[in-house]
Amino acid sequence: MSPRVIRRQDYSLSEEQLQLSKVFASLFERESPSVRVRAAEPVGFDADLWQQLTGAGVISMALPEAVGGDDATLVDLALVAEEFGRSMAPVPLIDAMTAARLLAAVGAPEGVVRALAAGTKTATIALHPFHARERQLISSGAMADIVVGLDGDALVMSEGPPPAAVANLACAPLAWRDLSTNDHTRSIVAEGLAAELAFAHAVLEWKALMAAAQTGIANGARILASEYVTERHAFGVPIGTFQAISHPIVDIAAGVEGARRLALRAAWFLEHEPECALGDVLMAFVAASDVANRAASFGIHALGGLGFTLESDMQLYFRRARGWTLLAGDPQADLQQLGDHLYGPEPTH
Amino acid sequence: MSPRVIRRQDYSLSEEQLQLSKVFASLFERESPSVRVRAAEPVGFDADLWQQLTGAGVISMALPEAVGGDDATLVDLALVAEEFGRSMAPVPLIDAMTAARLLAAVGAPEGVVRALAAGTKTATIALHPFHARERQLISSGAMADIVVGLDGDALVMSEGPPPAAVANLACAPLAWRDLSTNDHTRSIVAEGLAAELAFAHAVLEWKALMAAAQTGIANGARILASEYVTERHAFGVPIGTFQAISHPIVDIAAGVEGARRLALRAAWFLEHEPECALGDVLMAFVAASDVANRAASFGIHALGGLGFTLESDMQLYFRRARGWTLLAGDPQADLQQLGDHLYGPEPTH
Amino acid sequence: MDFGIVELAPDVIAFWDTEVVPFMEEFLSDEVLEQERHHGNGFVPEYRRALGAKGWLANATSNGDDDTVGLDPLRAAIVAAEESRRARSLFPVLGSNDLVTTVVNQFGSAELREHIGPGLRRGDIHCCLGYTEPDCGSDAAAIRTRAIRDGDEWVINGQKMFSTGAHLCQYVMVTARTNPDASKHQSITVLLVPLEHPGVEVQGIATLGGERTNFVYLDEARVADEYRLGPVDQGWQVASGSLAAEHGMSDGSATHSDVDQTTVDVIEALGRSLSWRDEFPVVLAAAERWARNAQRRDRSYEIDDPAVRLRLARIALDCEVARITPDPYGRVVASDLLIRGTDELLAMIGAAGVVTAGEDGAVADGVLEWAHRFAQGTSIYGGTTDIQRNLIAEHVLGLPRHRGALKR
Amino acid sequence: MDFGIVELAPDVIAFWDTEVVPFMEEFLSDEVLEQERHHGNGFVPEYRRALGAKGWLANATSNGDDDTVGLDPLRAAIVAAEESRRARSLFPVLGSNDLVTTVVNQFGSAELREHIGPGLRRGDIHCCLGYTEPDCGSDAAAIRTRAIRDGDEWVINGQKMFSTGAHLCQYVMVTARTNPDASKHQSITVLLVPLEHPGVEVQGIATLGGERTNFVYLDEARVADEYRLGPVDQGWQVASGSLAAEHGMSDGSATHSDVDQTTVDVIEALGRSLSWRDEFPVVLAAAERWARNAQRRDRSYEIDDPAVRLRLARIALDCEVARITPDPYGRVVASDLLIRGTDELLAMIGAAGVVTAGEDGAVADGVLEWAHRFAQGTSIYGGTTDIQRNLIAEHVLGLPRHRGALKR
Repeated sequence: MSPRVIRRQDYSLSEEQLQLSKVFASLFERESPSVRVRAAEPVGFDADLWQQLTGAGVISMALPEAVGGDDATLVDLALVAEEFGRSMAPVPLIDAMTAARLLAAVGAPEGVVRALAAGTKTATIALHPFHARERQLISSGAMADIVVGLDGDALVMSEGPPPAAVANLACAPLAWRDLSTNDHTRSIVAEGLAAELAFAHAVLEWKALMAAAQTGIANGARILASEYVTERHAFGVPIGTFQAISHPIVDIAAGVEGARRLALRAAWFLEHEPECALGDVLMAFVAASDVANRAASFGIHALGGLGFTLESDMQLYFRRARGWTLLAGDPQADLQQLGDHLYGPEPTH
Repeated sequence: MSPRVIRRQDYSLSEEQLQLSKVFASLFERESPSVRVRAAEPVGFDADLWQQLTGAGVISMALPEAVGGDDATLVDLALVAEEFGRSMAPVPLIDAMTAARLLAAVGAPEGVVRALAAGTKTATIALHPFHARERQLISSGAMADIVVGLDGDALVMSEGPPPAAVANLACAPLAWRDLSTNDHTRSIVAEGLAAELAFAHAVLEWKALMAAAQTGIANGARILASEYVTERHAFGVPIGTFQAISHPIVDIAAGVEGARRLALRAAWFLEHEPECALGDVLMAFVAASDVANRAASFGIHALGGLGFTLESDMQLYFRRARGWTLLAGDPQADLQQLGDHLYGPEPTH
Repeated sequence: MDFGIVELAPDVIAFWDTEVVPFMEEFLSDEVLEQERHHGNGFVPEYRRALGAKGWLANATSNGDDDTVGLDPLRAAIVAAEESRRARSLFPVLGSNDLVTTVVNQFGSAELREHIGPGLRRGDIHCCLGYTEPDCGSDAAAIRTRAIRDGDEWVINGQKMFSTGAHLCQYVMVTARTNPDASKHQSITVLLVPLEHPGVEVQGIATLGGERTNFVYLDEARVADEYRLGPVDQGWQVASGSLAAEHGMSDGSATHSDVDQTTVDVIEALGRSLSWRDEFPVVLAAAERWARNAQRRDRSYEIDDPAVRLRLARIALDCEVARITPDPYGRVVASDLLIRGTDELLAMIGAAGVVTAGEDGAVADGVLEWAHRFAQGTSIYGGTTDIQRNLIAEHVLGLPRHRGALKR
Repeated sequence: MDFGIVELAPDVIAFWDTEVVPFMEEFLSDEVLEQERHHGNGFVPEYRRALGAKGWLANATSNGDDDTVGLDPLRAAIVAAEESRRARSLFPVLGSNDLVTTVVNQFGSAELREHIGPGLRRGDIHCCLGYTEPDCGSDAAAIRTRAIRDGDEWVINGQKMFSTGAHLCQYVMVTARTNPDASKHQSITVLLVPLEHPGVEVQGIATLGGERTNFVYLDEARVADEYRLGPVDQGWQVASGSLAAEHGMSDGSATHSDVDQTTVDVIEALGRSLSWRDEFPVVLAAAERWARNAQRRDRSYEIDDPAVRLRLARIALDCEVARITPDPYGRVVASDLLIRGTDELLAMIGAAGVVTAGEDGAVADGVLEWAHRFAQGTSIYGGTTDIQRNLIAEHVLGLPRHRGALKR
């Protein structure tokens, strides 16, 4: 007997979604050219730009109307994340969105959530559960006012001045934190299964949005490489005429298309059927991380010696392609989780 | 303190070795052209050719002088195996060599060993230890008079008419056998640790020789592809001028060089310092299997539609590249063994 | 963007259960499929005829001259899903029929349309392609087959290769050189040649994937001028232009005389049978079946080992990427990943993986052993992936034109 | 074929223990190496000078005019082994000196040989290369730098890029266009330009790998004709021909005017520093160190996990293949596998892997984070791997010549 289930396979974007994507593309292009990305290094945070963006509503759009937000869908947020990735804007967009949504979802004090929505405070999320006396490297941990994370079955939040930044491959504002220590800065915002589920969902949101951002990185690197190899000549012809250059670029473009579909579909399922989203999120995250890495690595090769200098924007992509995704840990762990999910005796979530 | 150990890194072949290689290259080229390889399919055994080769001493050369052999080194045998692989001769060369050497090494009845040396009988080896009532697929099992294998700590031998062949990817004379059943055809040739060590050593010999054979396959496929792409024209030029064709061929040639060095070095260590050989054998086996597979797969692509027809010799390489090595099991198991050997708490052998 | 479950009206469910399922069980019975698996004909004529009789070929014929009403998209999806569920890795319908139908509708003479149109729509006329020759594959305009006008007829000499299905078709659509003096792209004419005509001989070619394809030898073969498709010497444009709207490859600046257009169009038009998207799930499912059922010595199953699940997951991801990557990239990606994935899955199984379907001890019905061979053809059939990458680089990504394409 | 352990005579052991080890501890002290790691100068001048003072640079100078006795191969191997053991991923000697020395010995005027020969042999004159320009990398004959004869001098204008070590060297060996009317390969002259001369300016370029390289700007820079290396307008042949015997790439039919010969020679001559064979073991060892010392929550070590050992084994195999694959393939293989391997190792470590050397929580001294960046340059420096593949295809495998190489 056939299962008699047919799902729509509609990857098209609505007019509004296309418009949103376009608006953010030009916003990031205008406000975060590579010279600004560079200027924010090595810490990787531009407070003025962040204020500007939160002022424009990038966090509030991601929050429910009840707390003054615009209740955008995750597909919308993924489209924004994609353009964010392409611009590499030195702001904690995905961390702050995810943490704010998590805090709003578990009913954190309204004052906190409203401050996040308004951009007067910034929160980030510790992507791995804490264990006794075990610190972890927190994305945006060196600039966020609030860190939210899971300790046992408690969702905890710590507020206070951020610790010192740790220099890193991604030029991101990372810092070590340990929320398992119950000091005066720490408070519990939710407990039990609800807390664990909300945290797990937030990590999936982070991964789906990061997947979208990585397709943006991959696409940006691919376009930069394409432009260069069209202009640059060797042996009397543009080097883009050589298959050793053009074919890898085609493969990267193909990878971008596939990863983008996966990322947007993962966001759709997280929004509409979150119980069916796990496999798609993991796939999107691994595929996007992979293609971004390939795109930037080959991009350096395509740009030749120039690509390997710090003058080149390609190295900006390269550092973030590996650096950003690794914050969630070894991608093979995501593949293992996918394997356990698809083929394991028990569901993992 | 420095370890103060310097090893020679001399990969060069002696005049005699070069000569040996050349003699077998022309022998196989003359006696086993692809038309003969094809004619022996699907079973993959040509009794006349085998009689001719054993008559010429291919087994006796591999045996100690004490039993009437020529006591060739394993490096010599690897050179022969390489040419064997390149020709894809439909004979059980590696299986018979390995099994005969194993039987000679453990002091099997002299009559048996002399019969193997003379080519009046052929032995093969079951590459995995037997377990109760568990049959395994035996390379050359469908034509060999004798199968030798390990059952517990007993090295056992079974003599008798071979079972029916099982059609397979490699077009090799495979058959299912179970030596764990103690019937009248079975006898014990050695027991205890000595039997286990001799068996383990024989499996390593088989893998080193198969690695050499696979470099022969890879090289044969690479040369066939090179010739074709030099002749075949598209868009007014030989297709070998396109980097999408030439660069993969370069990578395959590079892989052949590396795998060949590993295979010959593995044979050298098995001969001279067998206690140091495990890592090299595993590396050689995995690397050679990989490059042969890549060479034949890309070879089919390079030959285009023609390469995909059964008329093409490339598909002969393709079937044996994967088919022969898989008889020893999943190559990832070899990599795992390598990892345990290099990084594990205890040595595996 | 919508991946929601389609709510099926009662009549649609009834259509599915009472029409489609029994139809497939009848015309794609285990016996029929086993026959096709064994002979590798490349399609099942009886099945296509049955589809035509039902009016379910309407997708291909809705451009026709009569008023056949096709299936609505939902019902068409149901038919496709059930076909694929039963046929698994086999292609019971020959994709080239759609291409020929489109060309005949657009370029065929009134007589020809009348003569074969109904048969094409009914599914009892089958057509194969005769574009490729032994000396020209990727460079499809470099054909040597010649056709010379003799009164109202064309006299054709040459040979075609890789005409899959020719031994079961009534027609082959060939490209032939009709003007020795004009340029490579201004001297080709397309002709629909009845395979039963004298001077036409079909000879089988066995392939590594087990499917039979064919040579079509043309020795003073004659065909009336009404079997010509499009203007004389404009065959390149016919073969390419007829499908310009569908190929999804043009950046607007590409012309119909584009050297590689035919290849693109053939790829696109053969549609499902050359997208290599349906095989991968079948292969992966076979490996999963093996992993769930194969017991190790300690009585655990292969799938209980996290390392096995990791390998399967890696390939499941590739399989999904291959399935969803849009055209024109999809086919390149699907071919690459299928080749890599089948090899990895076969290796995972180990020694017993090499045993051929139907033999003692074959694993998962021998699907992996077969798929490993089959996969190799996917980077070749319908124009190599190299050519497709050239086309994408130039027409989609706007990279400078590869020299190979410049020199004609 | 012999991989046996070399028996070391007592005097050789004494040489190793009492000469080489203390020498390395002095001149490649932790402090020196830390400095080089920090500044990324590309070489350590003091170390090279000390080698020269010992007579241990003799490999490079044995073709010279005096009777310096070099190290025997065994002692040379010991020096190399100890250098590599201490320097790990750093290159304390600038490979370009060997190339310049060879060219000076073969083509230099008697005055020049006398002037700089002893300094080169003593290791207190250091030379870098000036072949590459902003607009020409792979196509090394397409230089724009010009030199015009003015009496006994040459007046040079142009800019060179990727002159590693220029800020610490006394000379740069440049290629300059000296004949605007002749063909690309018949119009280049090689000049050894003192970097202290007026009109020569060195400006640093920071690279992703952390190493500094340089622009060398030449603005009406003047150099006496005695600094010319080889005949006027025959510089292409000088740069390529001088090393023809060593490059291992010629199939006998290649001529010295081969378009890509310079690239080949540069690759070969830079020797150790561009073979990318020494970095991989260092990177792998760092990952192994991590795996042996990193504890998981259950107190087991990473290396106790078979999956970790499997990943390490896969990369150990790549590392060994990279180490032993002979030239001319070796460099291509080593670069490919290093890029893939470092990325996989970095990923294996997870989040903490991204922390830079010297920072709180850096894993295995930050070697992997560095190596991941560094590896990207290996497919570019000294001519891209694409160009090297073209050369191998044509000269070693005899494949038809790629169009790119035909069109000059």
